[in-house]
Amino acid sequence: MNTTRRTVLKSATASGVLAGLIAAGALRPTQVLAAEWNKAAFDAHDMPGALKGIGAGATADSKDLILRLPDIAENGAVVPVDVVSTIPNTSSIWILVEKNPSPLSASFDFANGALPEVSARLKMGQTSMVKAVAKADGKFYTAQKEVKVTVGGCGG
Amino acid sequence: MADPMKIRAQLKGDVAEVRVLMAHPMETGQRKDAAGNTVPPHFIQSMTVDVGGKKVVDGHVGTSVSRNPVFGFKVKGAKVGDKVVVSWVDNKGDKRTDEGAVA
Amino acid sequence: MKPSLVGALCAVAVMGAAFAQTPRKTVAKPAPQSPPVAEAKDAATLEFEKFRAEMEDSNPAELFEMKGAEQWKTKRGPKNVALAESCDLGQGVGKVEGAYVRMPRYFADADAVMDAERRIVWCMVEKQGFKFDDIAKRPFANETFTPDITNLVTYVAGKSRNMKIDVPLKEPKVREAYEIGKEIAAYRAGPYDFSCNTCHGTDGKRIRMQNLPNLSTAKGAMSGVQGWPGYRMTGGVMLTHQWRMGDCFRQQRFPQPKYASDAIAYLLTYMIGNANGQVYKGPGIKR
Amino acid sequence: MTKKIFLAAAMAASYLIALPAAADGDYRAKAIAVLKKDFQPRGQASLDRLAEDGLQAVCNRTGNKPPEYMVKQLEADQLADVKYPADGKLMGDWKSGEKLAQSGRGFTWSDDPGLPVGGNCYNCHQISPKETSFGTIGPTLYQFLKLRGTQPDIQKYVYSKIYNSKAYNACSDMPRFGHIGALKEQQIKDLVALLLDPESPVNK
Repeated sequence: MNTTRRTVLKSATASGVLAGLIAAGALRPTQVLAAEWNKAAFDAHDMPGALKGIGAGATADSKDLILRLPDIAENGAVVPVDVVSTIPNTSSIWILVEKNPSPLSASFDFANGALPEVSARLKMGQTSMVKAVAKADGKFYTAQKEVKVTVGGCGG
Repeated sequence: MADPMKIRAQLKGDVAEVRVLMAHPMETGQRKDAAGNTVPPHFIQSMTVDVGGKKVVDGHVGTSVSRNPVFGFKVKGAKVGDKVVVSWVDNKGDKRTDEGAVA
Repeated sequence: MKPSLVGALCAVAVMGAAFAQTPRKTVAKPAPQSPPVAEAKDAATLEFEKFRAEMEDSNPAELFEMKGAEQWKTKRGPKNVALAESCDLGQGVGKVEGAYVRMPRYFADADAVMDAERRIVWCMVEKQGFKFDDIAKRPFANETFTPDITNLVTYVAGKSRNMKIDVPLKEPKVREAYEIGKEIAAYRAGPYDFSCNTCHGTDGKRIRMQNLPNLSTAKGAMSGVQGWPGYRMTGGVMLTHQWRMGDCFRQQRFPQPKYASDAIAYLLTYMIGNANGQVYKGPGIKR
Repeated sequence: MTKKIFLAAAMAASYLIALPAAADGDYRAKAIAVLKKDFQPRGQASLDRLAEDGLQAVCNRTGNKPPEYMVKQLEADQLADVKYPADGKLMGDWKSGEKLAQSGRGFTWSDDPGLPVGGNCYNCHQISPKETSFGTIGPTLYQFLKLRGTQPDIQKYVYSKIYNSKAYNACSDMPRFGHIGALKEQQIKDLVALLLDPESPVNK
């Protein structure tokens, strides 16, 4: 565990030391936190590309992966989403919006007692399928639901 | 400097419901300002949640998470008084760490 | 359009002119139509409401509330004074609890009826030494900027969460503000002949899909109060009642009301006064 | 001017003089003074918009319910103001009408005064069944031809109603689109077609 890292981060935030390190290239921002930001997956412009980016080659739909979303979004700028996995040993969850310019919205790895579930708010530019992917024991499971968007959320 | 987060962690049974509000523009890089100029992307990329000194969530985020993001998590085995620490870093290297406690 | 702003005599002169035209053959007036169907809640509205509680429970408005709390306590402005040690919102200096639901009210020190935002601006000017014109230059939030006053109003509003609206309408000055506000709401003018009441004077109407509260009823007035100040999902900005009133006048095709003016304070006295006795749930979230 | 009209005007005058003191106290006058003091021009929205014209003045003073004898005269006066097309044709193209009906822009301080003004129709009316986002301040206009098409002079009525709604309902909520110059002759024709053309989705 990283109490030390956290202490460093906190004191650095106050003193600006860390910013100096980042500027000097000694410490890239993403390295402060654990895993790398998955550029290939987040930059992918379509669903297959994003799924490939996260390593989910073969997936299977699962009713044990619950995706709660409105049928119609009140406002595409803020679409509430809950994902809950009851698949044993779920270690990670991804949320993707098929028709967004970059479909991958977020990924979460769970450890140390965190239940494999998350709630978040998404931007949706248009009516689209929203997909949740869960990883358990090395296998990928999916659930999806269409959300109708009448007021788009990407144009500001 | 980034504005503080708001962290709430409520114990229900032995599960702590952690909710985090983050102040961040989450610019997609596609929006145009009033003058018609494209606003460059500016968004949180990574976040971690620690409860009781252990990292429980390691998250990564793209541009399609809403402005001023809201996240909710559940952590089993937490106790009242456990410290909750949330950190984020964005694509420009701006960052923020805030603390709360399980209530 | 002839300027006939004040008094009945002026209006009579205009009236005379209107009547001086030669009448023409009237075209047959078709029978009145059956009323529209759309009173019942549509599927979309029901779907939005399912997620309302969740949206309100985790509302980014809290971020602005938190910032406002900090600014309320901090010594600021040319006079380096904190609002917490100088500003009386009607409940005593520095006392914030319950202040929001008891405004607009009459403040003798300012000799004016003031809504919450106007009162805080007054304190910023009189106690902290800020210039009114500087605040009024950019009074509302946009996608890249949130004025301090918005944070402060949101904080003060949050301190009246779950309290009953209690505008002191028995005070004569407040009563007068209410009556004038009622007249402002009814006043039709401009290219489209609109008043506030054109849209907000009847139950069960909507513009496009947007429901329109009837501000003359207790229930309708409350829905004009509930959720303000509000975090607006479009653009992700925090906006106040002052902004809301101004934007209504924009859509009414009127000129712009001045920031923190009598006109807005009186209109708010009318609307919030009509909501008296109902429970305010704090800063909200808006489409 | 006939004697009858003169009489009506005189009666209206006395009515208006009597009314404010009786019903409004002086709050109305105070409200107008406050509006005058507390508004500023912005964009195309100049301060003269705060002034009432004759019709607005009557509606404002009577709670939008003028006495019957005044209503008749007001409506006749508003109808007299309608200018009909020189070619006598009142029907245009319903497709253009539909586009116009969709647009809600125009006349606000944030609208560019150089751009064309919309009809604002869907803000308040159900029209084509394809548009499900419609307002309910005004009556539904769906199936207009079927419901209203048998009325005599229906084209003329619709044209006049859009041109000046107050010709048929003195204190109608609806703007006077032709009277204020918001919609031009061809645009009003296109809206007439939207409601009355058998090919329009309104009548399908």
